[in-house]
Amino acid sequence: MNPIAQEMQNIAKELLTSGEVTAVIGWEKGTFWYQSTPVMITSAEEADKLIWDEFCQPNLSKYLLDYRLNEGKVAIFVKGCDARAFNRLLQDNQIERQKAYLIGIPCPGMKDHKQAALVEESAKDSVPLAKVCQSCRYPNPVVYDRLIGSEVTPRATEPDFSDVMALEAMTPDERYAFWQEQHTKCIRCYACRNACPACNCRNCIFSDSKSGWISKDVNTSENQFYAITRATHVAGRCVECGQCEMVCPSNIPIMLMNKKYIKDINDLFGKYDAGIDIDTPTPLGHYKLDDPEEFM
Amino acid sequence: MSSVNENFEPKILVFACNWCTYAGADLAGLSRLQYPPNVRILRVPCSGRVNPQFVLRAFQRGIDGVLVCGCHPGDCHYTSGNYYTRRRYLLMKRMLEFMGTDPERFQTRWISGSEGPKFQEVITEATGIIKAIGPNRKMRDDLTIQAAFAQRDAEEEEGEAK
Amino acid sequence: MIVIDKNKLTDLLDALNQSYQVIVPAKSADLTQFMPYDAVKEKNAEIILNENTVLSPKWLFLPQSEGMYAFWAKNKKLEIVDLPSDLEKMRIVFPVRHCDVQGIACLDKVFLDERHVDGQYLEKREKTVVMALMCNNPKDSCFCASMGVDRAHANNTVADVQVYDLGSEYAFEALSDKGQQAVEAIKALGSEKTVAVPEVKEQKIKVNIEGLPEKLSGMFYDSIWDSFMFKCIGCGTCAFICPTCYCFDINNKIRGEEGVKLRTWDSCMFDEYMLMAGGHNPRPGKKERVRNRFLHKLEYFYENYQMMLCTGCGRCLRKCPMNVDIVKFINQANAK
Amino acid sequence: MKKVGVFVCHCGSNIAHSVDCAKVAETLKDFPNVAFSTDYKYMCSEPGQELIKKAIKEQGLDRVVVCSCSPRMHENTFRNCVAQAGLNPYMFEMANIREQCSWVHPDDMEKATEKAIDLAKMAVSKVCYDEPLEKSYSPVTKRALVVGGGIAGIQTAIDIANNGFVVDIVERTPSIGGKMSQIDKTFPTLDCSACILTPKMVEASSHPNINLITFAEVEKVEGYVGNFDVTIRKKARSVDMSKCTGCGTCWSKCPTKVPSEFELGMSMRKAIYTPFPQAIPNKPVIDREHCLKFTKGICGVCSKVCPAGAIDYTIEDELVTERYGAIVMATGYQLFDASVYGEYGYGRYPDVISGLQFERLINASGPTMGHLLRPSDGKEPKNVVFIKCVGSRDENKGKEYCSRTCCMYTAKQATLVRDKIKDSKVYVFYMDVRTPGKGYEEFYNRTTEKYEANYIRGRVSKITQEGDKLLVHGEDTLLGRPVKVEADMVVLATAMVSNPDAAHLAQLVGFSYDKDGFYTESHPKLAPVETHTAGVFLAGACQGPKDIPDTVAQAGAAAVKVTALLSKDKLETEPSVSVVDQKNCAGCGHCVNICPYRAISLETIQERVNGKTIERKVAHVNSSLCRGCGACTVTCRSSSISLKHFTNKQILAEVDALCLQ
Repeated sequence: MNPIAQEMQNIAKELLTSGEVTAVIGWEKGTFWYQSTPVMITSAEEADKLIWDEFCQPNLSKYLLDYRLNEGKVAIFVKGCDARAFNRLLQDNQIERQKAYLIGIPCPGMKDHKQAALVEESAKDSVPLAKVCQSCRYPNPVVYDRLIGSEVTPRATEPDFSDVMALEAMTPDERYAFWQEQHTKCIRCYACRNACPACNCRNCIFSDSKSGWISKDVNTSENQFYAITRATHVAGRCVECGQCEMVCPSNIPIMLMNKKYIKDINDLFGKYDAGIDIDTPTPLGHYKLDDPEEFM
Repeated sequence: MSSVNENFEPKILVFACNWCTYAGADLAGLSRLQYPPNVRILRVPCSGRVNPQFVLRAFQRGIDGVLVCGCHPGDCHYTSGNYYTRRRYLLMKRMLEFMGTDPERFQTRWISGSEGPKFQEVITEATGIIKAIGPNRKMRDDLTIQAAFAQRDAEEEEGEAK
Repeated sequence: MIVIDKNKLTDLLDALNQSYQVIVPAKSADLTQFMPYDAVKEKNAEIILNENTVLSPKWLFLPQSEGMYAFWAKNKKLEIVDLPSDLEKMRIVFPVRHCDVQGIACLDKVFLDERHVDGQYLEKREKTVVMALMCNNPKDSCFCASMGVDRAHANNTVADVQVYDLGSEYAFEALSDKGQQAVEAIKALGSEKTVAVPEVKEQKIKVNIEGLPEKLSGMFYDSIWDSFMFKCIGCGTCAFICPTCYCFDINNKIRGEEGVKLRTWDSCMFDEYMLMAGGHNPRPGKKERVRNRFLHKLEYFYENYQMMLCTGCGRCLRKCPMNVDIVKFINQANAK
Repeated sequence: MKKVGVFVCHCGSNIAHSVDCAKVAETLKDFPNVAFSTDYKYMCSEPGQELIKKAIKEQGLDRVVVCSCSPRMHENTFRNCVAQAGLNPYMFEMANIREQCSWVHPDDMEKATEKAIDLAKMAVSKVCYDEPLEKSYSPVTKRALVVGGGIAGIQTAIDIANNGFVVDIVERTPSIGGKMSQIDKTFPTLDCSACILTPKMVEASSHPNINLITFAEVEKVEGYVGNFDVTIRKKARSVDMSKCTGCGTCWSKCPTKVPSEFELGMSMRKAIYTPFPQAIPNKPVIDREHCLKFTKGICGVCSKVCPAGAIDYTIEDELVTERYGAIVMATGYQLFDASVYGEYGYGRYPDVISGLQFERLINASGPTMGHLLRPSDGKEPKNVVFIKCVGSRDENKGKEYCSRTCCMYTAKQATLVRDKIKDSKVYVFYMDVRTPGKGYEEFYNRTTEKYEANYIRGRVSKITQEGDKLLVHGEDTLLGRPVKVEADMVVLATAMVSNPDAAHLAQLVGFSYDKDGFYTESHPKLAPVETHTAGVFLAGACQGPKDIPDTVAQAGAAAVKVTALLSKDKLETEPSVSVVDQKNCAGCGHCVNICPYRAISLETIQERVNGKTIERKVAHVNSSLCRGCGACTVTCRSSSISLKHFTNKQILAEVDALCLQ
């Protein structure tokens, strides 16, 4: 067993035995070799379920929403992006800091499980990192109570917007055709929304057809309305964990829209990384008198 | 431009804040400043009330162009509404273009209550441009049931004929 | 049986496309699904024959959004008109694996129930020729055999043509009149031969469903649900990619004075699925929803129709974002 | 089914000349929910209104659309009209087919009519979602709080008090009076500052409606317009105010000397002190930082000598909470720290002083008894150099803005020097001379002509010390050559800046401030003394640099606004306000931050979940504060906040209606 998994199990045992926490949320091995999946354990005996490998991409922080009413503390393991997601939820008043025990794990980057699913386990080494991980700037947890292992050097110092820029370089009609094809694939399963730590409304406007914003008709236009609106709701709040894209059964490049907003926010209002400092207001939650002026 | 577009009369939606742009449009009227009859003004208390989702909806329903108009920065009746408008629509404009809509079809403009001529100018210009690029076919969510009624009518006619 | 060389696949599809609208599994924009052969050609998409598509062929008979009728309130008088059929030609879908054939059989139970036959569904079924492919190359997520699917012979209440994969050739055997006509259309491309049913590779996943419905009927309040619900994030992926999930919702699409009554897929995993008008939700949490889905698949449907509402296609094993695993569930339930 | 009545106005020929009003009315008849539709020559006229009322009654209409002029013109007219017919006045919408249709499209009847029909359809679609709205009311506490006891605060308080309302002045220092009490003479009249201020101070202290709370600070503000609950920290004076007679025995006997803040460190005060002789209240406080009783536990002389037994070392800070209907911020300003300009040597050369220090040096009750003497050697200066814009109009080292008063006080100080020291010479280095006030330009002219002050246009690059002289190096930009002036004293016209804790106080009370820490008025032209927090007003230099006349004028204006507010028994609130669907609200709080009026707060509600009662936070809109801008509705991702009368559904219905083919 790898030493990190060993230490995860030890800490889980320790926390559960001492009663400091009532549950520990981590990852266990899934059905196939390329799947590692969230698990919650409530007793020290179950600690050996916990694993750490290159497919632990599921972001655990959002599971805390299910345990808001929990009496005691819940421990969760956080990679860089889980920690940013945790901050996202804190800044959105959805969880209380003192009710969570965060065990940080510096993350070497997770492999692209969709690519992995296409090959045999023997070819594991050839599987590339997930796209968001390739340009990850915050592999080390930005908030934790305890850290396992030592910090890693971020793979990138600047965000990678090359894919956004490639699309920007197209003509409007080409871009339109690109997104039409993508959004025609959408089956509106809302996995992207449900996996996203920034999507933490009690009732999503897309769940309530009476809200009047959207019908349940699944067509490219409505799918696009959903996609743009979700990206807009997440604008300035996206912690770049890439869960949306990873869970999409239709392989829609959802992060492309989120990254477009991040890029524009950086260009227009100054560099901002969501989920790092919860006391800084979000870009769409405040304004500056000298913001760029294009509307005269 | 092609002859098709010469006969094309676009529909343009203008979200106008009650205190500045709506007053500016009223002033244009009082001053009898003429502009193309293609715009429809939708009055909102403040440009900060204009949810970007309204803009998307208008495009879905087949509008040819949308303008979001409010007070100049610093003049907002509610102090800060238009500063939020500015942030929201700087981003929204870019996102709409990223999705492939024609940049000409969406604009945000500041028009004050004293800028009747500016209102006239903005509307005239926007209408001209949109007229030139033709009807908007993008993002539309049309209801296509005309066929159902056409078929029904045909059958009825056939029945009557018999 | 008519045996046709696999090299002639394009000829075969083109031949069928003369008189049918051909639907094939293909990969377009990084998604595998059943799509019209015309679109495949137009998009230069890759036809996918050796694996299950991400999206099942369910939509051919139960589209995700389907108009039921149109209405018109012009001049304050309401008129209702049927929508014209969008199937101009007969369709042929090739190839459909036995798990998905079984999925259609499940849908038939619901929509062609003798107590109520769904006209729109029936029309689509009648206008579609299903060419079932016996797949001898299962993936590691396949477990149809365990779910009672005959790997050698497709469910003949659904399949119109049985296709065998002979390695370098396909063998076609008509199972119905519709099927016979289709086979006629491609006869010229191959030759008549007697063919033995090929050997099939065993599936890695095996589960035992013997007595499962009965066992589950006593497990409504079991603690298994407490642990099993944890992972679920309440999305609709499982239901929407599933070849058998058939729940739909009815709603309106209105433009001024005219509109369409629509039925659209729904998922019992959505939190608003059971929401009552007064705000009460009988299945308020993940636990109740996960329980309902599994019990529907493995108990309730069986009680009503004597067949499982899971065909072992393995889609949810691969695509559930958080890997809520029905096989693992069955094994755990059996072990209780 | 709604029953909408549509009334299309011809406005004589104003509308009818290019809109086919009958056609509009006829077309709308077939539109969903329209039960009645007609056109008439003058809808706003008496018979026009009667037509509407009659139709409401006879047709049983439950909502009304009038297609006529701008709602900015006649919305209230028609609201009253439908109300008279028994409908709620908010079950009404207007389609503007005059200003925004017939008047701007006079030559194309077909298109103008088409547009009018669209506008009417939009209005009908919106009116169908209108709901009856009621104005609500909140009570008004008839008491005002003035924060700051300078001339701005004093004047505001006196004006409010004279109008019959009780006012509390909270002043941070032991005495009211503020900066004006430190100033010697006022421009342009050169009357003695103390002579005009002291009577005001006395009036404030003796006014039956004014309570002075000195040596106190605002600690917390809750509530809203009409009902602010303000917690005030009364700092421990160590002197029992009820016993003290202000006889002065204590401070004459106190052994500890401390540099006087009032004299800007140019003389000493005692550890028990009043800031200046005319202080009000004229009762001392103990400076606990320096008093030996508190620092070393010895002495206690003041207690021993006090004939009234008023000294009480055990007094502690006291928190009192009082309810006010309105708050006036009159917290004044500070002076820019001129030592930022190292080249001027302020703080290094004793004879380089600030303008306010100059005021004390020339003041008869100041450290030199009004004889202008150099701090370094006590000699009378003959050559005095003034440098203007020290910290003002300098983006790099100081502030971008103009401090407005410096041109005039420098001119005043120049004349004072020339007046007191007949053989003196004064030089003024300046960038511009700005004299926009009554009598200001004339005063400046006298300074240069009669008093022969030498104005040199240019910046001073550095000041060096040569023996007991200061050498001022500058440039005369008009002549385009460097100049050197030998000076005995240099006076820096330092900028007016905001108080260091101005931002903190603004956040505490809840209104906004600009990048320089000055308080932001609600509207720069039309609401200069209001903040956008209802019930909070501004007076004086806390809003921006200003001189005494402007400050007093603004104080009077603020007082009028307060009086107008307090004279109401209850406040009518805007019915088109935001409302939270608390069941749906996740309590993320994004709306709280975005609301310009602090109308939204998070409150804890109880909810039943799975048989258990739980508490959670949700947004709540205080309808007394909300002004209906709707910014919150857009920031709310789940659409849990809705703006009444402009709901999402209403706007969507309008969009949909207009897009119909």
